Amino acid sequence: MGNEGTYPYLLLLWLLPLAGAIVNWAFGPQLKRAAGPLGSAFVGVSFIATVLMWGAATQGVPGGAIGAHQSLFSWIPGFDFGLLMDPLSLLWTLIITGVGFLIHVYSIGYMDGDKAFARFFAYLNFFVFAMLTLVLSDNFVGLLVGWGLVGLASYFLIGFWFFKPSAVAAARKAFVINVAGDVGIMFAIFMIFASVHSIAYGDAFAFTSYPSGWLFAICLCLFIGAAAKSAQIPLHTWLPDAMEGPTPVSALIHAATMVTAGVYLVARCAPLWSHDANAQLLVGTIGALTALVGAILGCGQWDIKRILAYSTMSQIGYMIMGVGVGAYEGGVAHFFTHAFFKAQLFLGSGIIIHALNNEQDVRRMGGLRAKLPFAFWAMLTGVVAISGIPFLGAGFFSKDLIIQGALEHGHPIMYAVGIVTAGITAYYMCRMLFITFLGNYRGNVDPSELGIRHPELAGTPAHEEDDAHESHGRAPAWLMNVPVAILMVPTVLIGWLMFGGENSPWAHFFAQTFPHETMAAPAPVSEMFTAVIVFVCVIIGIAVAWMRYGAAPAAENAVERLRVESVRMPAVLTNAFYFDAALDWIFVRASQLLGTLFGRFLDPQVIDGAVRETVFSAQWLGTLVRSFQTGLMRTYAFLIAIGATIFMIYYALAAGGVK
Amino acid sequence: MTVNVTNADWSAVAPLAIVAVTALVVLLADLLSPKNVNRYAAIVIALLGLLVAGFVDYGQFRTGGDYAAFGGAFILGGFSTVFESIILLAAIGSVALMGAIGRDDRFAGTIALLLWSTSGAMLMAGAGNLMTVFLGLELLSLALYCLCGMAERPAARESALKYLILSSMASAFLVYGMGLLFGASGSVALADLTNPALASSPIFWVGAGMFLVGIAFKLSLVPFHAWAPDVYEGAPLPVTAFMSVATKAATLAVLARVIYAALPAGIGDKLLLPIWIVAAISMIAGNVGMLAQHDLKRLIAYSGIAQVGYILAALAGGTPMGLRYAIYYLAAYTFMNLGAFAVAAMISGDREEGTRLANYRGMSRRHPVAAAMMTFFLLAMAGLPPTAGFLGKILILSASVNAGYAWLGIVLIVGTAISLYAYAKVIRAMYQRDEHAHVSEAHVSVPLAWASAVVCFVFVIAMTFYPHTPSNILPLVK
Amino acid sequence: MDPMSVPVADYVGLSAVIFFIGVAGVIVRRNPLIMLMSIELMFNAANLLFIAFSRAWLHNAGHIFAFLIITVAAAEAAIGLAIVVTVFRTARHVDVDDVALMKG
Amino acid sequence: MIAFWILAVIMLGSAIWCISSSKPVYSVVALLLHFAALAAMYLTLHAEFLAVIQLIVYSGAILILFLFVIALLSSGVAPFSAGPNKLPRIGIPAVALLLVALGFLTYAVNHAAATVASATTSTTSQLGAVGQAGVFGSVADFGKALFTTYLLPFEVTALVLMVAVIGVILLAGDATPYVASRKQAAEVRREMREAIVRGGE
Amino acid sequence: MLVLALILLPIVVGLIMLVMPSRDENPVLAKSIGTVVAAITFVLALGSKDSEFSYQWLSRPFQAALHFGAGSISYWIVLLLAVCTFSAILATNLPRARAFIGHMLILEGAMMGVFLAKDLLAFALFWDVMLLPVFFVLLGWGEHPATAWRYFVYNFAGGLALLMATAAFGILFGSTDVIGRPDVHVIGAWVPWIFVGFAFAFLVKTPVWPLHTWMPLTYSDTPAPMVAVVSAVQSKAGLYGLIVIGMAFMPDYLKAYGGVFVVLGVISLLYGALTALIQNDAKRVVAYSSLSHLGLIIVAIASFNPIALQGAVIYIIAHGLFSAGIFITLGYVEEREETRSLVRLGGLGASNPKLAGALCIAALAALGLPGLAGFVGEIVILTGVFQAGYTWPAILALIPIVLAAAYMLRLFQGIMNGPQVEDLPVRKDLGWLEGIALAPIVLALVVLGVNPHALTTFDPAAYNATHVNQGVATR
Repeated sequence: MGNEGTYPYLLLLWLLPLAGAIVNWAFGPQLKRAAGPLGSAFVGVSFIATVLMWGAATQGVPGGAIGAHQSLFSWIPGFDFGLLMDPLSLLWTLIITGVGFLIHVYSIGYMDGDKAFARFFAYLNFFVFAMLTLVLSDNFVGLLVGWGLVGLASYFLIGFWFFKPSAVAAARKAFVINVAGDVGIMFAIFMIFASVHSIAYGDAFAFTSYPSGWLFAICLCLFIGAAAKSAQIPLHTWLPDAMEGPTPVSALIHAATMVTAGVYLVARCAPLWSHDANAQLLVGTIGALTALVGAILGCGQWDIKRILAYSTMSQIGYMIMGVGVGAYEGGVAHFFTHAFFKAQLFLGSGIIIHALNNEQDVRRMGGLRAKLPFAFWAMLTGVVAISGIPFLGAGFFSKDLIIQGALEHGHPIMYAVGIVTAGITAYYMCRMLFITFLGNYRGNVDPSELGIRHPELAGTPAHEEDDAHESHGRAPAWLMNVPVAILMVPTVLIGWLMFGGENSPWAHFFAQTFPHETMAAPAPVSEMFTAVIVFVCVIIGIAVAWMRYGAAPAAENAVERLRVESVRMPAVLTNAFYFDAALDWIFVRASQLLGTLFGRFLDPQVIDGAVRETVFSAQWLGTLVRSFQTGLMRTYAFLIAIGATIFMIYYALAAGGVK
Repeated sequence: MTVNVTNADWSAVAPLAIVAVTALVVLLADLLSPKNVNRYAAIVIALLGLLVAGFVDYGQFRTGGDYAAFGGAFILGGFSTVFESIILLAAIGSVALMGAIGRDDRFAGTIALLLWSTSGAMLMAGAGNLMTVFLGLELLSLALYCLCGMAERPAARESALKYLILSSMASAFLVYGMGLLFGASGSVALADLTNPALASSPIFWVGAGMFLVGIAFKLSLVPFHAWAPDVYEGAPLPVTAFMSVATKAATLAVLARVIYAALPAGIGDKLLLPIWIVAAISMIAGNVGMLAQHDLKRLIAYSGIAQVGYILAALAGGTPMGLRYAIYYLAAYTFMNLGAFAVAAMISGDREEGTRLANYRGMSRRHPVAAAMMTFFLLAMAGLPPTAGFLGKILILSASVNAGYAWLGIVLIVGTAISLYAYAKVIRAMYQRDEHAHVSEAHVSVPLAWASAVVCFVFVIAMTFYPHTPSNILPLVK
Repeated sequence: MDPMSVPVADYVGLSAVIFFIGVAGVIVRRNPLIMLMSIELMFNAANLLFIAFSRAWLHNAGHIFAFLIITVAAAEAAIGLAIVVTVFRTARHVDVDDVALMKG
Repeated sequence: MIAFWILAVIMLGSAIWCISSSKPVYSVVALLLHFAALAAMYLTLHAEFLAVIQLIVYSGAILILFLFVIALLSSGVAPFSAGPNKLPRIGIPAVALLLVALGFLTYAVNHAAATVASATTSTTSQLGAVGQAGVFGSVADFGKALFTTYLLPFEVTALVLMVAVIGVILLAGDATPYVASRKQAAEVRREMREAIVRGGE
Repeated sequence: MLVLALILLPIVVGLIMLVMPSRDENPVLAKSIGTVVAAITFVLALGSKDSEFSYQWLSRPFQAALHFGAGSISYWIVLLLAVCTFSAILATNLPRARAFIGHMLILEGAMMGVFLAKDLLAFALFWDVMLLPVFFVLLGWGEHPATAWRYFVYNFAGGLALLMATAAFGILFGSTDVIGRPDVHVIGAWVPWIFVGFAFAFLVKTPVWPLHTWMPLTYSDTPAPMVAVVSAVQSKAGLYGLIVIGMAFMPDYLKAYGGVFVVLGVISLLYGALTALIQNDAKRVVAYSSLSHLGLIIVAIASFNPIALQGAVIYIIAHGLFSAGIFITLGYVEEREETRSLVRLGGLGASNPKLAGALCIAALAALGLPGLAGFVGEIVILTGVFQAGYTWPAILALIPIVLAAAYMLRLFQGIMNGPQVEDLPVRKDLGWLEGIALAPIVLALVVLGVNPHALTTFDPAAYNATHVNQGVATR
């Protein structure tokens, strides 16, 4: 796949962020504030290199399809490594470097004045490198390497403020769950290697004679990885906690790029999935479920970043559903649009949080429209896009593709779920928007009146804010606004790429990428119809949100209403359907119990005790022998006599024997 | 039958004669020399005499002719010379440690007794008939009875008494057995014990049994071992050093000569089975006996019990290889023991603090080199590489396995495992770090003791990497 | 040669009995002197054996051996008595059971 | 024949008396009797020289030595009132075992006669009447063998005696009072106990 | 000849340092001498690829030679040993440094002998010698002497078994000069027992459940520099022996008992990981983690799969590197904070970023982070194991990887992250010497993690090939 060759641009765009990371890590203290621009520059150049690479990849490929492959080195026979640039990886690379660059620039402003300014950019660059490794690798092990490295980067960035116990815990949780995912991919690799004797995508996909059941097993294991990385049920619990990290991190890693790696993986392995209906069904179902659950949970959150986190989870659920059921273009398209608008939403919320000194609880906001008009418009466009209001935002097009695709591939239930979820999405996004920007500012209201029971659970506790940021606002505001402004453009417009069905530029771009299985039956309803239904649901959602939070009466006594809602919030929502508790009991507590049993009892008492006993028994034997040593001569004489007697008996008998 | 004695006969016994005469010279020198130097004069003369004897002995070994002197009473050969040399080594080693023993006015006599007992042991090494065996043994033992009592401690006298009575009892068994053997064979010559008719003679069997009882006592094999720990502990350090090697070496020489050359063909396995069994018991009992001992000499007594068991394991089956390996291990054992005693003597005062293991605690701080050497010798006894003890054990193992006595080899392995633990306890004491251990520490360090310790160290190492087992050592009786 | 009037086996049996009487003496008596005497008994039993057999064989090696044994026994007795004296010179009662410093 | 049995009975009786008498002096007397009977039995076995030696050396020298020592040790102290017996019940099993052993031994040697009788005799000299010269067991016969065939053992006896002489001199010269050394003994014992305690097991 | 220098140079220097009179301690001098010697040893080791030395030692009771030479596996282990010793000595900062460094050097030389030996007897000989320095260091520097005795009892039991098995081998087959000879392949009635003897020694040393209880105590009591070398290299002696002796000469029996080995290995994997999860002593966490990791290698060897073997060799080196790194770092932590308790420690990373970085990389390698050496070993091993048909072991072996992430992060975060602990002293960050000590290890971890191709030069076929059965020159 792809034509072999040496592509300097490829290596350049791949390794530049690494160089940036190393430079920032090694010379951080010397660089001081220059670290930010430097780090951004590395990624920016990498983006340019990507664009150039795009051109280079199209050269000399029949049909202008993109495909470039460069082999690097090999560990042992069968474990050969290389880089692959095809439409899929190109798309991801563009997002990673492009959106990544913008977020870098944003971070210069956002992280300005932080003690570990340079370290932050080192991590950020390192993440970009890791993500590029993930998407550019031409084999599963390379993918796994990238997979693990992005996990590490996210670990570092979530726990960036490592003096916060909550951040540390969140980071560890995220990492461990992701390692569980890695393990899944590892096992898939075992099965692939055992049957194909190679780890390259090409061989694995070209190979047809997998043992019966293995294909499903492989897909399942791969999807475990995907689910862990993309926060799919039930491995999603790390994502909301991951919001402990700085907001740009959430924007880049936990919205735009890393969490969509699962989508990439499934899309990349489309040939495998398209051969196994069960796997498709599984993935699609999980995706749909995640979308729904994420959306529902999104309705019950007060922390602005957690709301966005659950929405991310839900949106990725969409994507997974799309690629799962076989609507690969749709899923990938939603990743594409989502990258823009979700990044924008996060960055917008970042502006708010930044302005309110790390206040993240929407209940203590309100009426910010006047204070932060730019943020308002940024959020507004984002919400419009994510809610999928026809033709006004990118989200509409991609989401529509997925929902329609689900139906086309014969999954009506997922279809329904998709539509309902779209409505809920509109509801909770608008809820966030209205609570935040309409009404009056509630930041000066006493938390208890707002029903905030545990302020420390929401956002950064006030007392640690000094550790994080010595001073705000030294960096010019445009540093944060410009990237958001730039992002607005694709947020609004990019969806048109997907307009036009078969002959849209999007479909053309992916013409040779994905397998096209023939539909069992043409979709019962037309795409237009779907769009209408979705639109209706969305409108309902928005209306409800407006009535509850936006309308004048609601805005009047917002404090009281919010308090009531907080207090009345069903436990199921506040505890996020008890996923956390379940995982904790099933895995964490269980293994700790076993560990205690082994370490505190079995080791010292049983095993070691046995050995000690043998040693003591030797000593006991010693005392036995020495007990003959009474010191009395006559005892010794007696011993001799006994011995002699025994000798005599033996020899007398022996003599009798020989006679 | 009459024998006419020629010079050849006398030169055959030259080494032990030289030793015996040296004793007289020592006594004379003591009478003539002034009081303040006689101690060292005695030591120097004794060492010179022993060295000369050693050279003569080595010469005999090189010329290597086998010769039955005095009508077969003493049989010169590679066998006798090798054992004689080992005994001489023991004598040299212990004379070197004698610096601080006893009272001045009895010193020369002590040395003389040691030399005579040496000559007795050498006589046993070459003994060709029952009389010389008996006389050699008695000469060795009688002198040792006296030597044990040579210290100013009640323990010494007690050990002398115990040794005297028990050993005499054993000698009585031995000599009674000899009587029966004489009755069975009608001759006192070991050569006539090969008479096949004896294989079916009950007197012969019973006589051999009592003879072996005496031998087993001298080898301190369980259950005839009980005297050894007490006697070793009570006797003065150099005497113990000598006893622990010379007695065993000489007795082993007699036993080996009987096993290899003085039995009717074909009954060896059956006749000697009890010896192998007690050897096996000794390997285990000796090693477990070492646990929780508080005196070095006592510890070495127990270890000696086990070591003799190892050596017998090599002799089991009576293969020529076995004898060579046994001699190799005996030599290794000699050096290990003498080395350990030399180190103990280094740190001993007039009351032999150096043998009380309590005084070894934290020794690595006070005398690092001595501690290191002691560690080395103990590890050698335990049979850890890279020491001759290690190689010797492997040789013995091979011998016993090849001779069809694998079970002895297995017992050896078990015993070694136990002994490791026992020796390690001493080492542990030496390397314990408790500064507040108030031990009565005498800083007497005899230069000769140092010298012999170093020599033993060198030999134990050298024997490991140049393992030479003399080849022309098969014993003869005629 | 004329046969012995008494079969040698009887001499052997007699000497065996005496020998073991000596052994018993060593074990049961607590007086070192009597222990030494018992040992003398044992040696003499051996002597009897030698002489009886040398008569049976008409071979005087037995006589020589007996002579040696007598000599050694004498020496042994002398040394033994000396040691006993040094140990028990001023003891209240002469009892080997009191001589048990070293044990274990 | 008769002589043998008489002598045998005397020897056995005196031996048992020797080891069983409560006073060592009686034991010495019993031993004297035993040796005398033994000497007589030597004569019946044509060992005239040894019979004489037996009387001279044993009865004349060794037993006198014993008497001296008894006198020396019992001087001024209660004569051998047996102290507390440290192992009271050892005698019976001991004797029992020994009798068992004895039984086996005699069983074995009862088969011996044939062996010896049938063995080819390697005689050195003719048997003759006791006191006759040059016959088996005579002094001349004995001496010839001693100085030719068995020269080495004979020489070694010299060493043995020398050792005895020197050893006795060295040992008996010791004048350390035992009481004092008993204190010393207690001290040593205490030291050892402390050592064990400190040795920390 | 070069290999002889490799062995003797450290031992001789170490002995000299030991017997020097204990007055006028000069730790700096001792440390520099030790470092220089270790550095020289490393340079020699680099060049020892095809150097060989042989001296006929025994002709009776069997042929034995002091025969040393670097094989395809041992070359890398020797390099690892040299590096670890260098770093460890450089990182030493203890009372009575002279004696300690003397022990370190003796340990290095002895282990050189073990890994370079081409003669079973020499192997066994140096095996026992290599136990002594650790034993004495435990006695002299450890916290409780009881630990030293536990170490002694377990390992000398193993060493004894090894000696006896070697002797039996030589006695039965006439020669022990066989390591690395492809034509040797023994069968016979006694061979199972010989194999068991070898296996016992190897499994105790590795260690493998249930023979491991000496190990956590030893690792936590031994001073960090030495335990770094012990866990990094000494624990590999058993695996090395299993490959070059068990697999090379007695493949039939290794195959026959393969199931047992796999089971023990898997149990060790899970047992170690689970137990590491709840330890509060930082060093014990690592100790149990290496129980887990080495169990993986046992499984790899027992699986008899070429790929797994490749992985095993890679992982042997990788584990050596990261465990040495972690232990040395923990040593630094202990020096600074005077405690190892994860309960008390915390927040060190703020004041010691370099230290945190070093520990971080080592810990990440230990938890098998892709891109570092540990990952390569794990994935290659498990791929091979799975390919060999051991499906369930492969599946079970994946669980500890997740657990490893948990306990290694617990270790790292417990020490470096979280709020600063007030009552702990705040000391300065890594000095440049300490940095140099850690640099080679960290560097090697990264390089080998990216491309371990160099490590895969040896040919597994040479070890598990099935030749015609034949004894050595039979007597």
